[in-house]
Amino acid sequence: MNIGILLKEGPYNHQASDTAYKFAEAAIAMGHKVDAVFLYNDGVTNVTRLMDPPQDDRHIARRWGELSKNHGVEVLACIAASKRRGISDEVLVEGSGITGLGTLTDIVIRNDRLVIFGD
Amino acid sequence: MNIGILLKEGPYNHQASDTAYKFAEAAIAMGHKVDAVFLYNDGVTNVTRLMDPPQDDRHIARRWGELSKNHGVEVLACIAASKRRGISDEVLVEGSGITGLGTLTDIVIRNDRLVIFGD
Amino acid sequence: MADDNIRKIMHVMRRAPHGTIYTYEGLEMILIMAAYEQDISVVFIGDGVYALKKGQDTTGIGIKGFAKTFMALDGYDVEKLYVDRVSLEERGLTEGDLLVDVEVMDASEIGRLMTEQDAVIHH
Amino acid sequence: MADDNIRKIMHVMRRAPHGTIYTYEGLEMILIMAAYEQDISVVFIGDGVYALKKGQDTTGIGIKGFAKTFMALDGYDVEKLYVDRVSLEERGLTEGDLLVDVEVMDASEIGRLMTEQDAVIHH
Amino acid sequence: MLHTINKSPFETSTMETCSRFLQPGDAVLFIEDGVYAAQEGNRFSADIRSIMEKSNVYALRPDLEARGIDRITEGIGVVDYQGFVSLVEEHQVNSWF
Amino acid sequence: MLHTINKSPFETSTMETCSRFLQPGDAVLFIEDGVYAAQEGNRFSADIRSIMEKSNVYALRPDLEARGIDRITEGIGVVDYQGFVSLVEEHQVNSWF
Repeated sequence: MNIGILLKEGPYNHQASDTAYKFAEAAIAMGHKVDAVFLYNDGVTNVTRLMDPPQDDRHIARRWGELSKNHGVEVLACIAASKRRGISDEVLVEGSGITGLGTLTDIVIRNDRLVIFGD
Repeated sequence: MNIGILLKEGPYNHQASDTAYKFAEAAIAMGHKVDAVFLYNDGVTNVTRLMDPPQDDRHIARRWGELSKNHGVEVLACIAASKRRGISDEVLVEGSGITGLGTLTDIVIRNDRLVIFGD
Repeated sequence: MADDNIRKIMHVMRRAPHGTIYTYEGLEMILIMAAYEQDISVVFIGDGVYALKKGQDTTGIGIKGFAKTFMALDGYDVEKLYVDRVSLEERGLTEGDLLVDVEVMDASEIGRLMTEQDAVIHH
Repeated sequence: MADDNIRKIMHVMRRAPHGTIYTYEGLEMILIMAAYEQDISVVFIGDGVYALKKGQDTTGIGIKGFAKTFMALDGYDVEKLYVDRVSLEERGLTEGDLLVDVEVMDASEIGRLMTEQDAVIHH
Repeated sequence: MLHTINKSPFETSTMETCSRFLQPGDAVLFIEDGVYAAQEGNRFSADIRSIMEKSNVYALRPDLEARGIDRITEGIGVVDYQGFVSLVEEHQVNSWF
Repeated sequence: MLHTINKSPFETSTMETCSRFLQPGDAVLFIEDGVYAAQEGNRFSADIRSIMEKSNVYALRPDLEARGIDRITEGIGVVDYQGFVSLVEEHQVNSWF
């Protein structure tokens, strides 16, 4: 099964980001393809490399970047939503990118499922 | 009357930031002192100068910066909340700063009111 | 599927406008997906029906209004606008309070349409 | 006021833990304000009472747990912990389900305490 | 004490919860999506009237206008941002989300 | 169709709203704060049982454990993240917030 994920909330403040990650991990472990994680609304703030959580906490941006590198998952923030919230190439974590809503449309077209996490 | 404001949500995604701003503006127009706007939770993302909303939209970070400059309002983001969300000196809009929760305690102590905006 | 690049995508407006950005950014998503010629429907459930309320004037809150964009959906060939009957009624509203022509439907019928979609996106 | 630098500050825990960060960051705020020797009370209303539920194990969701921090509040001289009776009862919980000793109170009494505060902060 | 409520009573229990804690002399101000509570003839009119027995109830005009709410339950005061500030002068604040 | 619900029924009307749209054969999965709905003996037990007449109902184990919910309304299936994925294999998804 090919899966696209839409993530609509930012990291730490809402569990949505954690649930999306755990879901993606489980799907990959079961042999499914997680094609892309598209970030919308406050979700775009998942990929700022400037986040610096406490040492004993998860680093959410880096975790998305590694998921991308290790499993070929595209991690993409919507450009319009990003501009409103101060997410730009300047702060993107390695493994993530910025794109338009047309890409989300393509993600819907080329995958069997769109699974959405928000709050 | 001396007023402290606590703002708990990020810009654009929640009206809280707009209501806080309009409230501060009205209080100043009525001759009150707005001592500080303290940013907590996702509220810290109000002061990233990297935000770049559409031309015909309000620029929320710059608006806070100008409120600070024109009316002596301290605009301060909590450091622990900022670190989680990728807000650092590197991206702060002019007129804002980063500080600890001890400062919020001082804001409560030295003002007649703490008015809170969130979602 | 009739065309390999067309999907049935339902957008569900669930929130009141202005208090959060979800409705507005949802509308931006709908416009792009419509430009990509997807088979779009838009459903208004719960406080989502308030997005269509006539007479919204956002001057005072300093946020750009977008109610009129719903009136422009037609021009993007987004014509399937459904409103949940119970949501409308329990808010004391009628079709006459709404900015655009919609089809008022029972939840069971909307639920059936949901099962036919390739994707359902709540805003 | 007895001391010019002490304020009565009530923290109101309103949200379930883990689904959002408000309870956790609220707790961080309480600890700092307690270190600044403010007159702190903590009230649990609505889903906020779930923050005190025994037996929370967050290993599976990959988020650090913080329920035990409530047990440490005592060491910071935060001793006024109040739980709204209706919130507890309608969730099918009793005091025995909670991690720490609290005073279960009626809403009217908590409402009266609210009016005595210099600041009330909902988390 | 001034209680502000910014959530629609149709979607969350915030107003219902807040109302249990009101004290005589408290005031209630609906802001943001909270102003939907003030719309005349909706299913919360009775709750609002029962709140008004204890408290003065207000709604923020710019939020009403933004949402196209013109008919308001009788007895609710309508204030602008400066009226909000005046209420804060009179009362300590308790903001419910 | 798989409906996911991530909100506590005590605080928002999400579960109540979702339940009106369920079709025969649909499944419901409670995740995040939604899992409080699954706790045995709370005031939503009757609503849950009425949902179960139409739909298979599940709750996400790691979210139950995180919240210390050990007694679950009878008939609710408990799944981990891989079980969540399996439900997504079987159904299109409809995520309610």
